[in-house]
Amino acid sequence: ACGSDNKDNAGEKPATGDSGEKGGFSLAMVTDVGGIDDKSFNQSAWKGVKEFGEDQGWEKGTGGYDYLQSTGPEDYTTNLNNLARRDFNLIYGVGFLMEDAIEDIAAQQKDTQFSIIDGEVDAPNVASILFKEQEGGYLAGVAAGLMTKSDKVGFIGGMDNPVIERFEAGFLEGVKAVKPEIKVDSKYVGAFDKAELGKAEAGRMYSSGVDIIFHAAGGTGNGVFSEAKERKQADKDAYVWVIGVDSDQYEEGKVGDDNVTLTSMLKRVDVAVKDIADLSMNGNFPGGETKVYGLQDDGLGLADSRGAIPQDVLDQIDEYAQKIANGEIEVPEFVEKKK
Amino acid sequence: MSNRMINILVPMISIFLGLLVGAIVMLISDYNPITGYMALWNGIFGDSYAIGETIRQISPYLLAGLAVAFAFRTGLFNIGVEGQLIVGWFAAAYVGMAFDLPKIIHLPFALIAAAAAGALWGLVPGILKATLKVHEVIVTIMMNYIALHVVNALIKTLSGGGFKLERIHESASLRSEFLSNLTDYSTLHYGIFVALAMVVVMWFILEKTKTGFELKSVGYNDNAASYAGMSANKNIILAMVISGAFAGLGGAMEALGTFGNMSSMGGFTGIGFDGIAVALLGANTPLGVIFGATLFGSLKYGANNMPNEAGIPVEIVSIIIALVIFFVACGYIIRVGLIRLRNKKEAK
Amino acid sequence: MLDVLYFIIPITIASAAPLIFTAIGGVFSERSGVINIGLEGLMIMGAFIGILFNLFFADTFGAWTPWIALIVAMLVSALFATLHAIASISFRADQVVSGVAINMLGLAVALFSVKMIFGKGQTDFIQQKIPRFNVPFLEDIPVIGPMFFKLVYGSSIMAIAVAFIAWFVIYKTPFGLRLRSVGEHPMAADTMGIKVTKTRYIAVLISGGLAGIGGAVYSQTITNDFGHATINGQGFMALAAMIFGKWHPLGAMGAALFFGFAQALAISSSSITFLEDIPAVYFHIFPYVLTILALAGFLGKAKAPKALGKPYVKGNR
Amino acid sequence: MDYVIEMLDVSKKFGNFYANDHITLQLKKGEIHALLGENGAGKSTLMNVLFGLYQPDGGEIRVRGEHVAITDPNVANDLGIGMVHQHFMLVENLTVTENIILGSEPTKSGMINIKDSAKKVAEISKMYGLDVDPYAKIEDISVGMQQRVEILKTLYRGADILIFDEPTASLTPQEIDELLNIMKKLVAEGKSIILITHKLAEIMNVSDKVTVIRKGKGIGTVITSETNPEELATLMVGRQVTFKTEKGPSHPTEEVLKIENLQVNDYRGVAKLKGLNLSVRRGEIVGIAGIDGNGQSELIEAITGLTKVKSGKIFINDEDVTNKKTRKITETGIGHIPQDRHKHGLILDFSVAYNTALQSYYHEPLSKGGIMNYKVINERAEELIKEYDVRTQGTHELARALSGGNQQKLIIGREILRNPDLLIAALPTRGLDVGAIEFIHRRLIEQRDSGKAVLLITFELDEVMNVSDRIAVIYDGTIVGTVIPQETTEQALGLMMAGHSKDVAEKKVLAAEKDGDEQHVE
Ligand SMILES: Nc1ncnc2c1ncn2[C@@H]1O[C@H](COP(=O)(O)OP(=O)(O)OP(=O)(O)O)[C@@H](O)[C@H]1O
Ligand SMILES: Nc1ncnc2c1ncn2[C@@H]1O[C@H](COP(=O)(O)OP(=O)(O)OP(=O)(O)O)[C@@H](O)[C@H]1O
Ligand SMILES: [Mg+2]
Ligand SMILES: [Mg+2]
Repeated sequence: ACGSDNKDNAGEKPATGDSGEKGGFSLAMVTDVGGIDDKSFNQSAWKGVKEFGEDQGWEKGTGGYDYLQSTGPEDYTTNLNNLARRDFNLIYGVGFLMEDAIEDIAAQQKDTQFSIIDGEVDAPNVASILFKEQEGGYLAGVAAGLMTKSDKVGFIGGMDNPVIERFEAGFLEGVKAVKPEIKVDSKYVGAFDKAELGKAEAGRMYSSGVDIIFHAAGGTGNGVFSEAKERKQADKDAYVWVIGVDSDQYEEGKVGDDNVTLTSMLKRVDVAVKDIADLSMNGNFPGGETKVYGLQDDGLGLADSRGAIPQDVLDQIDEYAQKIANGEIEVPEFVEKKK
Repeated sequence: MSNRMINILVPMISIFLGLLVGAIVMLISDYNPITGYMALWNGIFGDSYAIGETIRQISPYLLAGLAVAFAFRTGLFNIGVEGQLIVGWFAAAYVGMAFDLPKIIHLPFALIAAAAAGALWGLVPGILKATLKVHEVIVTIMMNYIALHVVNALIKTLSGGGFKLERIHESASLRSEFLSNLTDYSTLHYGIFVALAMVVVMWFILEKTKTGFELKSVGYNDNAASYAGMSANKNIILAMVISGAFAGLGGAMEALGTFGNMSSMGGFTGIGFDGIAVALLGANTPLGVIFGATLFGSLKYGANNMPNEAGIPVEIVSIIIALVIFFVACGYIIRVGLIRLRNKKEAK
Repeated sequence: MLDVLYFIIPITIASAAPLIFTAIGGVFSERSGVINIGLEGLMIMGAFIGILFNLFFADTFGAWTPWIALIVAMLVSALFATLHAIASISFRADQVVSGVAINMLGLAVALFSVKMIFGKGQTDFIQQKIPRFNVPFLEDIPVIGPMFFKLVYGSSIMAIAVAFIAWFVIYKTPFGLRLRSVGEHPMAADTMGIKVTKTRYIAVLISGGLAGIGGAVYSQTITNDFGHATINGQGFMALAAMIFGKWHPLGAMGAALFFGFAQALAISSSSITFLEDIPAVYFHIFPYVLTILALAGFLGKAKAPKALGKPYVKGNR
Repeated sequence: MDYVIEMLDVSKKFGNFYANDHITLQLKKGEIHALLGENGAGKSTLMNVLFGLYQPDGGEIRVRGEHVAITDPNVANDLGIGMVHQHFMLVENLTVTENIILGSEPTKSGMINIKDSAKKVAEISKMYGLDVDPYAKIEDISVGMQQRVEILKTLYRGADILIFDEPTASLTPQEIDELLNIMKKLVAEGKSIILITHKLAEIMNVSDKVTVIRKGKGIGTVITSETNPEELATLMVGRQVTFKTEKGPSHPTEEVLKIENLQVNDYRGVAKLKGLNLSVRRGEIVGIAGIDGNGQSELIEAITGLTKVKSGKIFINDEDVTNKKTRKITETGIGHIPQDRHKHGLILDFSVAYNTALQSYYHEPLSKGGIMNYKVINERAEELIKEYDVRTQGTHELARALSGGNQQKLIIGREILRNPDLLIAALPTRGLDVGAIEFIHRRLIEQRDSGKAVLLITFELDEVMNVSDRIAVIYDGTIVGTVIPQETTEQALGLMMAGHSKDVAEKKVLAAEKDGDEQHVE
């Protein structure tokens, strides 16, 4: 009985047609299972949402900026819907797994704008955001190719899906561009959350002479770092490196005074998020379009190597970056299947 | 206080205790429990949309619970419901997308495919148990992982390197315009009727059929069952197959109702593991499973509204759910307390 | 060939260690008659506490930190296991449900605490990890040395030691005899003046403690931080190892080693040239299939303690 | 007073039901005091109160004159009370020694000192003539040896007041004799014993006094030498009981069961039946006499298809049923009262009604087209309960709640009502009171008189002599001889059970009699 007397307006009010004209603008996002601090794209997306909101002087919450975390795929539609009912103007869904949910909800909540990160949805009120991960991967490959001493480098992927494959494809190209005879040991462990597999795989690679591993494996990557760190700890002169992914993984690489993080390939979801928010607030929401962010748009890049990579190598990497940005080099999206 | 009264009171009190401790946790971490629970309430029953979604969430739990319960009744511990559900999900999604048939054929075909896939996944541990006495708990745990990897690989192959299958055809869908409109565009679908029908099926098999009589006999005392000329082995296999079929149908709920397709899975759905609690909360009876699934589904779904409406982190919600389960499991001690109370009253 | 073994054996042992601790914890609990499907939750708690302690006290204890963290994780997880003990022993709750609740609760409490303490979804990275070292002298033995005694974790040695200690305790001491009798025939034990309830409590607490160590070993050797995915499924694998090992501590150790071995074998063979064209999924499912085959092939029937899962009620037959 | 135990006005309630209703029992030092009562009269309950497993709801307990509260078995142990339970309290996968020392294990530097313990066990066992193998696992030893282990447990703890709850129910005649001798030896050493048994001969043989209880109430205590079995039975049941089962001569006709050269191995591959031949005809009861473990179980399992036959043939009504499925064999007309009623005979968690359907549920009208008809099942169960006098609160009660005797009647009713051509009855009266035994014997004979064949397997000489028309003695997997009860003696039978052929046994008995006569003359 008590529930019906004092209903919370925010939770109750159904989406109405005039939500856009309420004067203000507000935005929110639905995270994947990882939550807003997954050190990956959820975190980066939230960074974008939050910074945008703070820049406008908004509060976290209804009417400002907010997020909802999903505990499983079955929460996507509900969370999107709940946010739409709270009259947020622009709602992001983070991760390609949310494609279908956004498609459904966007069809129902026609007055709300949605944006899908890493996925594509064809609807007038949805803007799709994709990244040219291959371009970032390419730079990581160049860095690895230039820095390897053994001419053996490794790639460890989490699950084998199109996004991760772009990382891999770029990495392979980048390495090849520097020195075609470098061998790349490339493996998918089949999960983003199995650190012990990442560790074992990394152990195998390092033992076989690989000295730099680029991982795109989320929590599985933790295992890659811990293997590298152990080797570094056991032997300070060991030449073992990890290239991190998504955000700057320098912290992960710390081992005493040393660090095994060579650099990290950044995927600037925050940049894209802010860009779309900006466009939307100014009435230029790219509904029905797919925006692909690449090096050119600052959507990708390498993190500060903090001296791990010498300046002359950095200069060379920059050259490649330049070439990609101006279209001189086109990086393939797919791995050329070995015959 | 009659016995029936006590039977009703025990779970009520357990849930209340869970919520009470949850409230204390909220207080300690500086959240207002009243706002929190209001949000939970609204999340479950707040409006027709919430009710629709809650019921939608209950459907797979019902089937997972039935699967676990059915196996338990024959003395088998099926931890493999998770994997059976995943292969069922895949089979339904595949049949839903790959064929184009009239609804009257397509939908049942997809459902049967899911049940068959789940049954197949249950068959393996069943056969190993019956013929080689291999412990079903280990095999079913391993089968879960195998299901996960195999289904992911199949999705990749079938989608030409992608990460999800195409959407199923309308003709295989459990989605319903009618239910959706009724509940303010929720994803409520006809699956709940399938699930409830399976509750009846389980009840019917166990309580009405010869097979059920044999299954229960083997479950309680396999020595006596074989003395009476029943084949313990046949029944073990049968029980795992039926259990797996229920689980597979649980997957069909997701494939044909909630999601309408299947994406590659980063990890387990958790529904299968929760099914263990659902079944045991319901004392492995069909009616009990309805109770367990309703409790689980409501809390699980309603919980989403706590961060949404009251800004309470999801983790607290999980704590509360766990506590409720815990106290419901401890129902015995509450029952003892109530009976003492009654006896004291009667003495006076 | 030898190269492969040099790789496989250390990985086998390292990845088995957390499972060994936890599975042996399970052996204690189940030998006393209490099903412990909550091993996963207990491991989560241990993994979390291990990291937490390590982060906060690394400056105080230096290189000793990870070891003290193991002890603290053990104590906290044992405390956490008390919940399972109270529910399943004193309150006669269904032991499986109670275990499921422990799993849910462990994860929820740990994650919630992480949020409260660190303001984010996972902890920072620890700096004082469980180190690897070369065992003096033994490392020089040809062939065997590099396989078993080079770059080993102290915790792996501990795990194997714990397996033998557990064997000793369960089969050679009065406590072990009582433990086994309580799990087989509690009423008989009761008539001999053994406190069934107390024995079961102790066993469940031991299982909590060992699972806690298992979790903390995992987090301090493999992930180095704690987050929602740190422990996922390890507890269930430990459960499987316990049954695979026929509720015997050395058997459980063997089973855990077998799992690690299957895993390592899959990884190492995935890099063999002539196997390269085989789709990855076969390597991913290989360890699980191998386990099933091993069980079906030659290990046969395992017999659970007779009173497993049955609450003891005085005077009930 | 020299009472070592006094239970005065002791009551024990389960719920609202008085299992013990103001019972008084006084045990003197050095006496064997028998406790007698029907199944479910409350004997075990009373002893469990004394041993601290149950707390009494009223009355007083004194031990050696002192008022005591026996709150748990530890207290009882400390008071020197030891109990040998009706259902053995042994941990099956532990060794004899481990079971004995459990709870008070001697240690050496933290380790159980198994060697010393085993030695001590061996010593005590020698002292009292209780032969056991200290290192054997319980699950591998005979019931008789398990019984001795139970006794050793109490002696090891230095008990001088011993409670035996139906210790002879599952022992062979030889073992029973041994046990009774041991008891006499124990009291001679100054120990005191409370003995529960349904066998009046044992009571007459060893006890000094008998306390009788009926339906939870104490009926009184009598001095053994001043009473006789008939009086005891009447006291116990509350009516006259006939002992010698009345039966007319048998009229056997055609053969129902024929076994030729049967060989069976147990699960370990050890030969258990070594070329056994047997034939049972309509209208006769054939008793299988023998010591436990000579192949009786394998014989039954082979006939009923529960185990694989290695070689040889089994015919039922001339049909070869060797290695057929159990169901198939049962269909040819076999009824089977299994020797372990809890393990094989019943599903304890099923209702009484369900249990009555266990062998016939798949037939019309109990089920039809795969659907059970529980209405018919219930009706039939009601009839069975009435006809076989199964005391239960109703067909919906769980079989678990029935007393052993009533459980047995349920099984017998179920099997006989199927009207089998051959009824196999394995230890059908184990643990039952005289009233129930009489009832069951009558049913077996009725079955014979209606032209059916009965195969009776029992360890009790009395039973096999009274009920059978023909006795086949089994020893080491073969039938060593077949005798007619009226033409033989218990002694001859005993010798045959020890492996002697019929001729040898009869000669020996004759010689012994002559011996005895001659001595008499002197
Ligand atoms: N644990 C129990 N709970 C409820 N009632 C019980 C329990 N144990 C015994 N009873 C009741 O007490 C009565 C006496 O049981 P008890 O075991 O003492 O009989 P008994 O004389 O030993 O029989 P028997 O000769 O068959 O061994 C039974 O009729 C039964 O109804
Ligand atoms: N758990 C129980 N609840 C209620 N009554 C019980 C219970 N266990 C035993 N009883 C009662 O106790 C009485 C004696 O049981 P008990 O098992 O001693 O019978 P019994 O004739 O000795 O059987 P057995 O053949 O096993 O020796 C029975 O009347 C039975 O109804
Ligand atoms: Mg009794
Ligand atoms: Mg009895």
